[in-house]
Parts: sequence; structure tokens; C-alpha cells
Amino acid sequence: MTTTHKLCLGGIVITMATTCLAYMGASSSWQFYMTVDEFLNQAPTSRDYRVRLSGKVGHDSLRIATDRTSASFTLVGAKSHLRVECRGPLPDNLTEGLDVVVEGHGKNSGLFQGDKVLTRCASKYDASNL
Amino acid sequence: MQRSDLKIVSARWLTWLVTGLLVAALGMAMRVAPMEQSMGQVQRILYIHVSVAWLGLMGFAVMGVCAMLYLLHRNMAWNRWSQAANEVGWLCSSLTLFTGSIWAHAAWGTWWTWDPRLTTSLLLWALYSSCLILRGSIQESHRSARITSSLALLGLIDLPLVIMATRWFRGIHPTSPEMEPVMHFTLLLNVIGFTLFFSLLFLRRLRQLQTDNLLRKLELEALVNHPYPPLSAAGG
Amino acid sequence: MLMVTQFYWMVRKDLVSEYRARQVWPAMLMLGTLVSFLFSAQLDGVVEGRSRIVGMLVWLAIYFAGILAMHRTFAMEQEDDCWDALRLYPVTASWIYLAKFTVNFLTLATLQVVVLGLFVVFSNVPLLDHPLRMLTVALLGNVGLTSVGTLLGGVWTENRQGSTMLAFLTLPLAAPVLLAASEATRLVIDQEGGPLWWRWLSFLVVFSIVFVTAGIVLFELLIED
Amino acid sequence: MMTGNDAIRMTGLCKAFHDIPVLRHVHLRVAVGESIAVMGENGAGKTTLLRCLAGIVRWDRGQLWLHGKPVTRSGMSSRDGSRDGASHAESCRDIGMISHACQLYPNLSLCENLLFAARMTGLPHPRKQAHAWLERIGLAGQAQWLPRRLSHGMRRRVSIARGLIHQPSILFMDEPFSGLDRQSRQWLADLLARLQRQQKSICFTTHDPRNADQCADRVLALQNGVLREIATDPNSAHEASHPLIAPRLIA
Repeated sequence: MTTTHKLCLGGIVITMATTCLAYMGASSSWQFYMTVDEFLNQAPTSRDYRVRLSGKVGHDSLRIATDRTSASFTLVGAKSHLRVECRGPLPDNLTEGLDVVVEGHGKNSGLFQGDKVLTRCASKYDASNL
Repeated sequence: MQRSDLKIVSARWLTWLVTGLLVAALGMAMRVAPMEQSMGQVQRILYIHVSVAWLGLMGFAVMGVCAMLYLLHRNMAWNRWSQAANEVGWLCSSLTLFTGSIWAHAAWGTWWTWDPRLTTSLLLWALYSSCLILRGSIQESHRSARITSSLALLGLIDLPLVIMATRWFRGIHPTSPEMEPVMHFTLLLNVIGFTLFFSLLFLRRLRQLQTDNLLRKLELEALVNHPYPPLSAAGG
Repeated sequence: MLMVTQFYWMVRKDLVSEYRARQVWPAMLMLGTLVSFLFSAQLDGVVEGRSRIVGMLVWLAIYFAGILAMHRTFAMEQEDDCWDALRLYPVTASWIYLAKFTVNFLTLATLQVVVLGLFVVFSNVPLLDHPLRMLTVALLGNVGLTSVGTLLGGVWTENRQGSTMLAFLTLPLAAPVLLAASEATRLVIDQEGGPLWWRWLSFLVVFSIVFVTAGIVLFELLIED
Repeated sequence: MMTGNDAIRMTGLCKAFHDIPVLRHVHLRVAVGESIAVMGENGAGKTTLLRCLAGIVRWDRGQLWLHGKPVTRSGMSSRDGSRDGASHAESCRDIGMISHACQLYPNLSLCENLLFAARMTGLPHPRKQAHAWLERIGLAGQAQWLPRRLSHGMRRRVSIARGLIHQPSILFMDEPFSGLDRQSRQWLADLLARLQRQQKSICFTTHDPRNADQCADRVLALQNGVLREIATDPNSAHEASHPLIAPRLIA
């Protein structure tokens, strides 16, 4: 086998392996976050591990402590919603109706104990009216 | 490309032109483009972040292709191309991480998170750095070029992962959001401005490397003609 | 057929040499033991997130001691210029890579047994409650680290600061495998299965395939003089 | 000119280290059964020349034929990739290279070292071959010794046996005479003469003009990266395109 053949064959194997990895990543088991609905569809007993959850902060649900070290809100998905209690640093722009990602543990009681909130960028950049 | 072909790179008017374009583009990003509604002023970092990110990827692609050409032809000229791409690309990649981090702090409320695109970009930066260090750490030029090129080729695997990370994997990093037309135009202008500026930087660095090579060659020829310089010449 | 016998004798030659001179393994195991001691001692006060920390420390200990050993298998060839002779035999670089890979794999496996054993004893973490799972992670992590270490080890055969450079330059390439293996180890300790476990496992498999292939293909470029 | 009769034909070999040219357009022809000696100052590039010819080092420019068959640069990989691999393996069976180091694994016994070489070159009956060679170099009684127990001269003999075990038709030797006593030198000279009678082509480097005159048909000098003939055999006068003689190398 010549060097060129070997290089080509190696390239093919590596490309295939990488594609395979990308495909697996695209399937649901390998995600940066889960949606609220996906999380709640799991059996309650299997919810007790660390995940990131994505959803909207529900209207009239956000309560931020005065020293900004904790907050509680409802995380709203497409069909269901979940109560979240979060301790830890909060982003400055945390408001109601915003897309967020919460990192933390699920509790059997139906409460989600978060320790970090990331606000997500809007999917459309609008000019400010100011 | 020979050294003389790159003469235009050092023309002063070209430098002024490109720098002027870059300044205009940046000015547009700072002043003309409207402020974004939800993120405010900090969103303006987008124009720089996207431009350098694109150049960081481009730099690695250029480095990879030149590395492959070097390995095929064993011509040090290709290695100089790949080295210039490595240096400029590393700079862009570092700037991408830096500007992205600032933006993330304002927009997401964190400096860093292990989002797929962020992770793969960090890996790309690490690969850039490894190649850069490798170039310096091996003395023999062909040996150094060969080993660095192999690593650069290997690193090419990461490139599609960075590009497709937001499409293949679910993450927090935005995928080409919709924008106001003015914003779009500003972004386009910035991408063009940055691309021209860093291309000029790349070509100048390339020319510098070529000149350096030429100088060393001339020095060597002088050395071979007079293998043992007379002792008295040492003081002069 | 000749290639297989050549491969066998190359591996055997390295193992016999090591068995007689004991130049690499004692130093490597000593380093692994010391690092494990220190890490475990420091773990004593940690209560929360223990499994996560142990997962990483185990693999860090394996990585640093292992890289030392991998550099030595190549440096050994450099004594009395045997490396040149080896390259002149009618054997392709790919087979030299595979032979060195095998030797390094066995070396690292020994190290893993020692380090994992020490962590079980000193850190009170149930590493071996799922022996089969732990074995899978150890095996795949080993293949991943060895493929990268062997590939780059060929670069610094004669360099004196080779082992430092090697540890430094393999890190970007080995970082994914270290992270994946630590995460998988944590899952073994926490006795978690499910999609997360499979995701890290599949990542390790793909990583190993990619780098073993890269080693077979690129090794001749790296050792060419 | 008969090209088929040349064991080695090298045209325009160039090689630079650190961008410093070591070999500049070296032309070399060695006929089958011929023995040549290459002389030169320290650092003149003798070792590099041999390593290029043997295919361990990739040269920058030039072409090499061994027994009329083209050999690709470095023997291992090439631009077009069309004829490497096989050609490397074939030429490796033709080449014996004995470097200035002994190239013996310090932790394997003499017998094991020879066995390893025999097995790597794919010889039939490796054990028989190894013992036959130990017999031939007069170290059959020390077969189980580790190389470090031997004197330099004895180690040199083993390293020569290692390089010759697969019966190569072309032999490269880098400073084979250095550090040997008179008896060993004589033994080596006899061996070279015998090999030459078996139609092996030999190319060795040396510092000692007496060894060169004794064992070589032609003596070449490498100076400033250029190879010149200094003691020409009348039969191969066509090679004397550089009639320059460097007498101070002989003196």
C-alpha cells in the first residue's frame, strides 16, 4: 500500500468516525441542555441528576432576592412548566419573558434546584426605540 | 508565489486604504448601527466577534491546506505560508475567545460555559497554540515543518465541528439570528474590512518570512565562499 | 505474514528489554504512586462532589506518569543508535507505530491497575463496584491516551527535554479523552447509567478510532529524518 | 556507459541541514563488486552521504538507482507515492548499513540481537543463521552475553554481523575501522576482501588513508560538500570529472 493510498484511506476513516460522532451528537442523548417538556417526560425517579434546562421565565413569577443572590421563577416550556429555585450569581438582565438556561438538580418534589442561570440571546436582533 | 510578486503588499497606499476601510467599518458598528433592544450597547461586539471568528476558522483552513501542500511537495515556501497563517490565525482565534467571553458575560451572565461551539473553538485555539510552539521548538527547518504540518492536518478534524457545532448540537450559542437591514450591512462591511486587514497582515508577515529566508541564504553563500573569515575582520 | 511476525518480535523485544533492565516501569509506577498518594491525601477534606474530583485526579495521575513512560519507550531506541537500524529493516512505519502502541498500551494498563488500586484504598471511593464498567472506561481511555502519546512520542526520540515537551504538546490532543474518561469514571462511581454514560463511551470509541488511524497514517511523516 | 552494471548510481544529490548545504550535487557510481572509500574532514558530510544512500535520510534533490532500480527519496514516502513501500522493502533487503554506533540493543544478548535482525529481515531459519554468524565472528562462546560485557572490537564484529546477516548485495559502513586494534583491522580488511570476491559492492568512510588504500578500489574525498576522486583506478577513469586532487587529505 502506498503512502497516498494510506493517506486517503486514513482520511476516509477519520471523516467517517467524525461524522458518526456528529450524528450521535445530533441525536437527543448528547445535548447541552434539555427542554422543560423533555425533562418532565422522564420518570420522576430518574430526574435526580445534574442537567441544564431551557425555557422561558414565566410572567408574574420572577422573585429576585434584594441582594441578588437567589431567585425563584417558573420555567415555562411548550406544554408544561416547572418551579425553579436558584441560588448563585444572577445575570444582570434577568427579566420575565426571557429565554434562559438553568443548571442544577431536579428534586423529586417537582422543584428544580438551580445554581446558575444563563440568559439566552434573542433569536432576532431588533433596533432599540431609544 | 515568489517574494517579488508580493511587492504590492508593502505599498503605502494599500495599507492606508485597508486601514481606512477597517476604521470606517468599526465606526459604523459603533455609531451608525442601531442599538439592540434586549442586549443594549454590548451587542455591538458582534461585529468584531463574528469577523475575527470567521478569520480564525479561515486561518486554520489556510494553514491546513498549506501544510498538506508542504507535505506533498516538501517545498519550504508552503511552510512559510502555513506559518504566516498560523500566526495571524492564532491572533484571530484568541481575539474570538476574548470578545466572545466579554459578550457572553453581558448577554448570558457568565464568562464561559461548555457549549459545543465554545468547547470546539477552545480546542481549535489550543491546536493553533500547539502548532505555534512546535514551530519554535524544533531546530531543523524541514523536520519542524513536517511535524507541524502533520499536527495541522490532524487539527483539521476540529474545523467542521466548530462550523457545524450550532447546527448539529443543541447549544446556547446563537445561530445566525435575524437582524435589522442596517445591522446586516454593518456586519458585512466589518467582515470585509477585517478580512482585508488581516489578509494584508498575513501577506506582510509572509513577505517578511520570505525576506528572512533570502537573507539567510545570502549569508550562507557568503559563508561558503569564505568558510573561515580572517581573524582581523572580527573587530571591524 | 512477515509483517505480523515482525510486529510480534518488535513488541517482544521491547518487553524483554524492559523486563531485564527495568528502566521505565519502576520510575513510572513510583510517580503514579506518589501522585496518587498526594491527590488522595488532599481529598480527605472534600465531602461534596468527591466523585467528580476523583474521576479527574485518577486520569491526571495516569496521564502524567504515562507520558513519562511513553517517552522512554522511544528514548530507549535511541541508545546506541538502534532507531536507525530499526527504520532500515523492511518494515513500514505503520507497523513500528503499532508495535510501539502495543508496548505503551501494556505499560499504561499496568499503571492503571496500580493507580486505580491506590485510589480505591486511600480515597474511599467505590471505584470498583461496577468492575466491568470501570474496565471498559479504563480500556478505552488507555487506547485514547496511548494513541496520542505514541503518535507524538516518535517526534522527540532524541530530544533531552522530550518528556516535558511531550506532556505539554499532547495535552491539547489528549484533553478530550481525559475529560471524557474522567466524566465516565465519575458516572461509574455515582452508579449512573443511561444516555450520559453511552455518550461518553461512544465519544471515547470514536476518539480512539480517529487517533489510531491517524497514527498508522501519519507516523512515517513524523519519524522520517 | 552501462547503467545496468552499476550497483549504486547517484546523480546530483543535494542535502542541507538547517538550510546549510552539506552535500552539493554529489555524483557517484559504484560498480557491482567494487569497493570505494570516502574520506573527508570531520563534519564534511560523509555520514550524511551514507545515510542518504542507505535511504534513512530524505535528500533534497537528486536521483538514486540501486542495481538500476530507482529509489525514492528517503525510501519511505515520495511525491507521487507510486513506487514507495514495495521499493523500500526491496531495497532494504539489498542494503546493509553499519553505522558508527554499534546499534545493538543493550538489554538483549548477542544471539538475541542477531536473531532480532534476522527476524526483522524475514530470513528463513533465523536461529541457524544467527549461530552461523556468531561462529564466523568468533564469538560463539559468548552468545548469551549482553553487549556491554564485550570490548569495543568485539561489539564492532557483532554489529557487522548484524548488518550482514541478511546477505545484502550493497554494503554501507560508517567508519568501520575507528577504534579497532591492529588484529581487528586485519580481520575487517580480510572480511571486506572476501565480500568483494562475492561480488558485493561496498562503500565505507574512513579517516585513515592506509585503510582506504588497502580495502578500496577507489578513494573519494568529500570536501565542502563536493565529492572528488583522489586515487583513481584506471578502469573507471570516466569518473574523474573532477581531476582535483586533495593531497593534504592523504598526507
